[in-house]
Amino acid sequence: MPAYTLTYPLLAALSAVLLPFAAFLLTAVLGKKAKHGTISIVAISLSLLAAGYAFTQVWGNTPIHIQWHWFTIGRHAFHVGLLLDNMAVLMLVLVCLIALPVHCYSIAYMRGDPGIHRYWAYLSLFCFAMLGLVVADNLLLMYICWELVGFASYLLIGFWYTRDAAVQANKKAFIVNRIGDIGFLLGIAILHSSFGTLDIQALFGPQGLLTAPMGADTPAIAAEGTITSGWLTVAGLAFFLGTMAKSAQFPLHVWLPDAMEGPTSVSSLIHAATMVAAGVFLLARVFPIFDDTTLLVITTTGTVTAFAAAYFALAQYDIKKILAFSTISQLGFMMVGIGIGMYHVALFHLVTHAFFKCLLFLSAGAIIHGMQHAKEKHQLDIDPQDIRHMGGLRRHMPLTFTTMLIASLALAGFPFTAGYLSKDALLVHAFEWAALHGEAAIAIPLVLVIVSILTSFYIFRLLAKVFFARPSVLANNDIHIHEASRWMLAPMAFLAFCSLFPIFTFHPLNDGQVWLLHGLVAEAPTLPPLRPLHILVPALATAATLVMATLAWRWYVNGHYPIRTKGVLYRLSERQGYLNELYDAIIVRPLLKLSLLLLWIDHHVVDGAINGMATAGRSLAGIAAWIDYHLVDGLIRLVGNLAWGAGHVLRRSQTGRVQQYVALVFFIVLVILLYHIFAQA
Amino acid sequence: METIVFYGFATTAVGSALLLVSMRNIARALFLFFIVLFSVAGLYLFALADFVAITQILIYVGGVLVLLLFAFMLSNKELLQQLHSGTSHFFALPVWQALLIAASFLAILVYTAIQGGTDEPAWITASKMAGTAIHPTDNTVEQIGLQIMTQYLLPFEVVSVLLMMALIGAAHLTRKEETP
Amino acid sequence: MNPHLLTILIFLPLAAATSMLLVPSAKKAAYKYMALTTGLLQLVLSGAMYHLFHPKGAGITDERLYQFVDHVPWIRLDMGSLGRLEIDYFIGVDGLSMPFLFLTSLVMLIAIGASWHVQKRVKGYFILLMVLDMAVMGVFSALDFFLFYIFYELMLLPLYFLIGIWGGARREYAAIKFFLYTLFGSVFMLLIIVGLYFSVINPETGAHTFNMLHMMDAANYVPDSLFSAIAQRELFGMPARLLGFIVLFIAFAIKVPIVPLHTWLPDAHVEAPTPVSIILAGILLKIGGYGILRVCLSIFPDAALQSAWWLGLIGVVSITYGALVALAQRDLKRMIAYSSVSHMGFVLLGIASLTAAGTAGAVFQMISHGFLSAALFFLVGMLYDRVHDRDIYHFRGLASLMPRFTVFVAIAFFASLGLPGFSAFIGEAFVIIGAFNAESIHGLLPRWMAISGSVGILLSAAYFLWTLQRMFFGQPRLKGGVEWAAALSDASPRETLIMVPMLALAFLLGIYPALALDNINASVLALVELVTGN
Amino acid sequence: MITLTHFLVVGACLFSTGLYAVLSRRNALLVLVGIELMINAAIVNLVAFGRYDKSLYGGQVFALFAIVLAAAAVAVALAIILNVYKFYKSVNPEDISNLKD
Repeated sequence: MPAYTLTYPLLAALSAVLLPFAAFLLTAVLGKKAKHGTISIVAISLSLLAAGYAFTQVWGNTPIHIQWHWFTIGRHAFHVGLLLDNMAVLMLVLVCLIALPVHCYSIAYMRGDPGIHRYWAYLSLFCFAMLGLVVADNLLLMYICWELVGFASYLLIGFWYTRDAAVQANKKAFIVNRIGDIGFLLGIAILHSSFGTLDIQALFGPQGLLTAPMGADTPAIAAEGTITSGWLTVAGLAFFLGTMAKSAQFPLHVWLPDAMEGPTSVSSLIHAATMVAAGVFLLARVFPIFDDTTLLVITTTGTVTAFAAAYFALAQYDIKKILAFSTISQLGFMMVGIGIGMYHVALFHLVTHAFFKCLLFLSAGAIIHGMQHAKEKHQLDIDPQDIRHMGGLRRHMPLTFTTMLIASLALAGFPFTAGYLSKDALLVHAFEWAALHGEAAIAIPLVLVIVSILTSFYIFRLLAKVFFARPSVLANNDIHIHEASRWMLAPMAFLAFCSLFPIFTFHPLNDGQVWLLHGLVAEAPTLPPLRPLHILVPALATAATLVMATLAWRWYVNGHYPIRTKGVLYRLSERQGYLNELYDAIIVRPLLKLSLLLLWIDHHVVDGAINGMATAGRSLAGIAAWIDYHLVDGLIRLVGNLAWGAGHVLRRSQTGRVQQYVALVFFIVLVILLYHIFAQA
Repeated sequence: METIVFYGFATTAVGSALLLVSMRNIARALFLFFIVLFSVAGLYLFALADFVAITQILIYVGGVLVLLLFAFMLSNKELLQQLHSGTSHFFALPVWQALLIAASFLAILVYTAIQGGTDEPAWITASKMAGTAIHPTDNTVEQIGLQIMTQYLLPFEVVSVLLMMALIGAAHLTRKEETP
Repeated sequence: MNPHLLTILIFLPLAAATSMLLVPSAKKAAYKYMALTTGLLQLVLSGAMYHLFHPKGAGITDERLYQFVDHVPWIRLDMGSLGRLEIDYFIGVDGLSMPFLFLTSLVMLIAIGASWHVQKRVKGYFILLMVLDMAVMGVFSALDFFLFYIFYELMLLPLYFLIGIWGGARREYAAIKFFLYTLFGSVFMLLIIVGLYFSVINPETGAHTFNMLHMMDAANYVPDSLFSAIAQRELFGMPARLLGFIVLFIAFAIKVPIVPLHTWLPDAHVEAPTPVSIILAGILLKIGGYGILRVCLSIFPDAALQSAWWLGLIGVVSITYGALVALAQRDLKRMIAYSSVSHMGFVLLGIASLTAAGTAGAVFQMISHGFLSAALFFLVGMLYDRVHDRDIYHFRGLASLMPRFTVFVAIAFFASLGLPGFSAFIGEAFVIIGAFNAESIHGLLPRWMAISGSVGILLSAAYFLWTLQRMFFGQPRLKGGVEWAAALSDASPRETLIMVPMLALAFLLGIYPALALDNINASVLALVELVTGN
Repeated sequence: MITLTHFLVVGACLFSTGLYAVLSRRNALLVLVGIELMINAAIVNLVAFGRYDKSLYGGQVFALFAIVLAAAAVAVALAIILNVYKFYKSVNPEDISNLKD
């Protein structure tokens, strides 16, 4: 039973959630007076402190649950509440921990923007929604926050609303996310109709309705409180649909690259570290619902996503797009982690990824910032995000280079970084899982290995092109790209530290000792370990990373570039698999055509029928009027006309000629006489 | 003999009348009228009305016809012209209608006359039976004088007044206007 | 507590209208202030009633469970062999009608606020508005079918004139279309009312009665009468009760509106002046949904069970069709009108689900749509007032010119498309959950209907966001150039004053739906129990 | 013995002839003559019937009255014709159509 007393950890978590909301309201009300962003920063700092306190209280202990009655609909009561378990507090801290540096970074990065007060408000709104999402104790509340983060993301992507690309992108993001939201909502509907509750603990907790008997064994006809296996699968897929949109899984990932139109700081927080990871978090939350079919779907989708995104990243020139695809690819990894049942590993990867991907974005932001300044200063006609215009920046921005290098190594899974721990753990577990699931399943870990090799390649390509290659546009020595300011560098440094191994384990090469995994593993299933792989896979991965680094150096720094840019594979990668064009052709345009058709039908057929009826009625009335005028009234007028006509005719007899009168008189006398004669006869 | 004379008078009267109505010249028509009147007076004799026949000749021939002739001749020259050329549309519009009506009347009257001949009115039959019809030997003038002075005195007086009024009226109508 | 509170609420506007008659026409300002005062009084009154309303005691079929009841014999006529005519002045409130009374008074107040700058024949305008106010209040509280019908028809008249005189370019066409459409439904309704009258007997007096509550009880039907459930009489080859249900349903569905019968709505909304659009969307459409609940479902529960599948289908079709047509619109007001069709489709779907969640969701959706559509039409009106144009493609980048207006529009749009935190979300989500539950509870609706309905949520996001992108974002570019840019001033204090409470209310209901649901719940449960038997 | 029928037939002929004159002639004088003919026809009838009225002599007396009145009528009529001529410059009754509607 949930507790109803507000203990300190709960209070802390609640304030951690509500502080950003307060900041949002305050900033929104103050409007332009809140340009400096102090309110938001203070709020998120306090949130971090509160979250940290909650973390220390809850981590490793029994979950704390509190709920208040919210409303009743029919006979079902709905509650609003907090559920603080290991997963929740971990995410709570993580979100705050990422959000705070990004806030600080934003001070410098967004300085001078005319709409910055909106920026702070949106950012606080996002933090509120995201924090609410992780501590929500029931699926409805979670759904609400889920949509709200999408909304905040919409606002932030379209922050520069006068740019067409930005507003197209935010619309796309919201609509694609809506597809996922519908999945989520349907999942909720299925669970609610089967179990009558949406409480996470009641459903998925240790003694939850779904945890004890797995779906496959339930009887075909479900009684109250149970669910048929068919609908269980559907529910799992519905939740996964929600995740696919939010966590940008293939083929619903298309919004994420476009979302890079938002400010880079936003991309780092929302579209790299936290919001997109919410899908993974959701899957981990509802994990007991997934049966084997769903899990297989998740695994496959994750693998495909990981591969496709890595492939698309290869030929991108926009620095942020490369990172965006990298994010998608890593999210695919996490999905595989969920799919193979090791959701604690997936969460671990989520955490490490959050740090290094955020750092990558922030570093990219620093570079873009520098390029933008150079562009404005020297009136250059360049896209500040295009890596072809960069090169040799290592000398201009050494500190940025350092942080970026650390993050890249973490992404590539180099030893001594956090990425190494989580990613290689995932790979190893994937192999272990494949061993249990037959021959065909081996394809999945193999693809993942290829993906991690590709990952190493594209990230080193990025590094090589940006920092080492011969400067192209910047060849002119007068142009100087300034190093990022202190407000930007400090958060980057912090995140760089977090991207290294020490905060997770003291043993840099062994993921088995990560405290974070120990905290989560209690609730997660385990796979039979294959010991040799724990040595072999990391070693091979590291070797591959080194090979790729060399390759990238040779190709991009030394100029031995072997690939034709006109090749089909290359273009497929550059154009992101032509997915956008495909969607446009098979979904968007037919839909618009359909809507125009329906409009036409509405106007001409439906309304036409009505108007036709009206016209018919009027014609009928017209006919009646005609009949009335010409026949009914006509009869009357005929009598009149007859009288008039007769008069007119008789009038002719009034000639004024006496003789005619006399003739008439005699004629009439004649007639009378004749009558008499014949009457007598 | 008597019948032949009657037919002679009758034929003369009717024939002159027909000629009269088809005559262009008014002067001649008036003379034909004269003949008609004489013939009719003759017919009266056959009806044993000698006094009426005399009166017919006196008043009609002596009065009416003379009046007509005088009026005809006293009218000014234009009128004469007019009268001569007034026959310009002699066969104009109503001739056939007039003929039709006249013929119809003739037919009806003749029909009734013959009808009356076959079954006479009762009073005539009664008069025949009683022998109260006028006989050729009766003195009609005396009888008429007596009747006028007794039975028909009031009509007689009325007629005389009427005649006077007619004369005065005629005189008044024909007098010349002093100021046009 | 004054026992005649409800009567006062209903006839307060009539009193205002009467006193307006006495004010000379020259004093134009007086009318507005009189109307405003009336609106405020009504709001206070209905607010107080809402507060006094006891949620637990509400039921459907029992007069004792109604509150604020005023039950006076009105017409008693001995009609010889036809029995005694029994018409009552019988009004009362339960959980279904209470929220609508409050909604009406609020939307009326908004409409009065939106009428502030009416110049043409001010006196007639406000008097008609007041009469309309009275009629709507009466419809929502009448419990005698005859009285209900009178109010129902009385409502048409002022609307006809309000659209026909104060409307836009094609106002006469729209007014006549609206009038005929509604009349078409209500004329047949009258036939059914008469049929019901002759079928139902007041158990206390033994006379035929128009009392709706008696009509809801199967025991009160004359055994061999037309609409008796036991007699199973047939009419035109179909069961009489089903026919009665269908006819009443069509009468109300025209108001809702459902898809093949919706074409009056875009025309009427587009041509009507802004305040009337607000009233139309905010209240009038709800009368349709309310009528279906109060009349169709309650009086013909058996027929409702039979037709639930079709109702659900119509709802789903309305949702998707309305949304798709809205997507293709160029006229902003027309787009919002079609979005109303789509959103009201959810109401039908929820009602058809015949589950507590679905039906309560439907009622909630109606209330929420009342606020939001009123807000949306008001916003369109603001734009139209300034430049007399509504074509979406004639505007661009309005966000830079009218930031506060854009904020309002964005909030209203997002609230309408079902963003959590706003009332529409609760309504739509529970309609879908209810429709989904229907299969496992009584199997009336297949689950694909719920799923198709949720596609409507997606489409509504598409058209609202697309509009937002086309009209408000991007670099400012207006058809009317500089002239328009000068005319497009930001929201005035009056407009802000109107918008803020509406959006705040939508927000409040979104985060604390118990405000409305607590009052609705008991009645909805009773209704669902009446229809489905569990 | 001349029968009544003979007189009546002659009267009928005269009457018809007079009637024809009245209806068809375009000269007022001849119209007047036609009238006289008709009067004469009537007198013929009066006289013929008067044969059977010995006691009162009604037929003959009224024949006398008729003759006298006809003469007076002719006088007046002629006066009228002359005046009409003065006024219209025509004696054609066709031209005198003031009675026309």
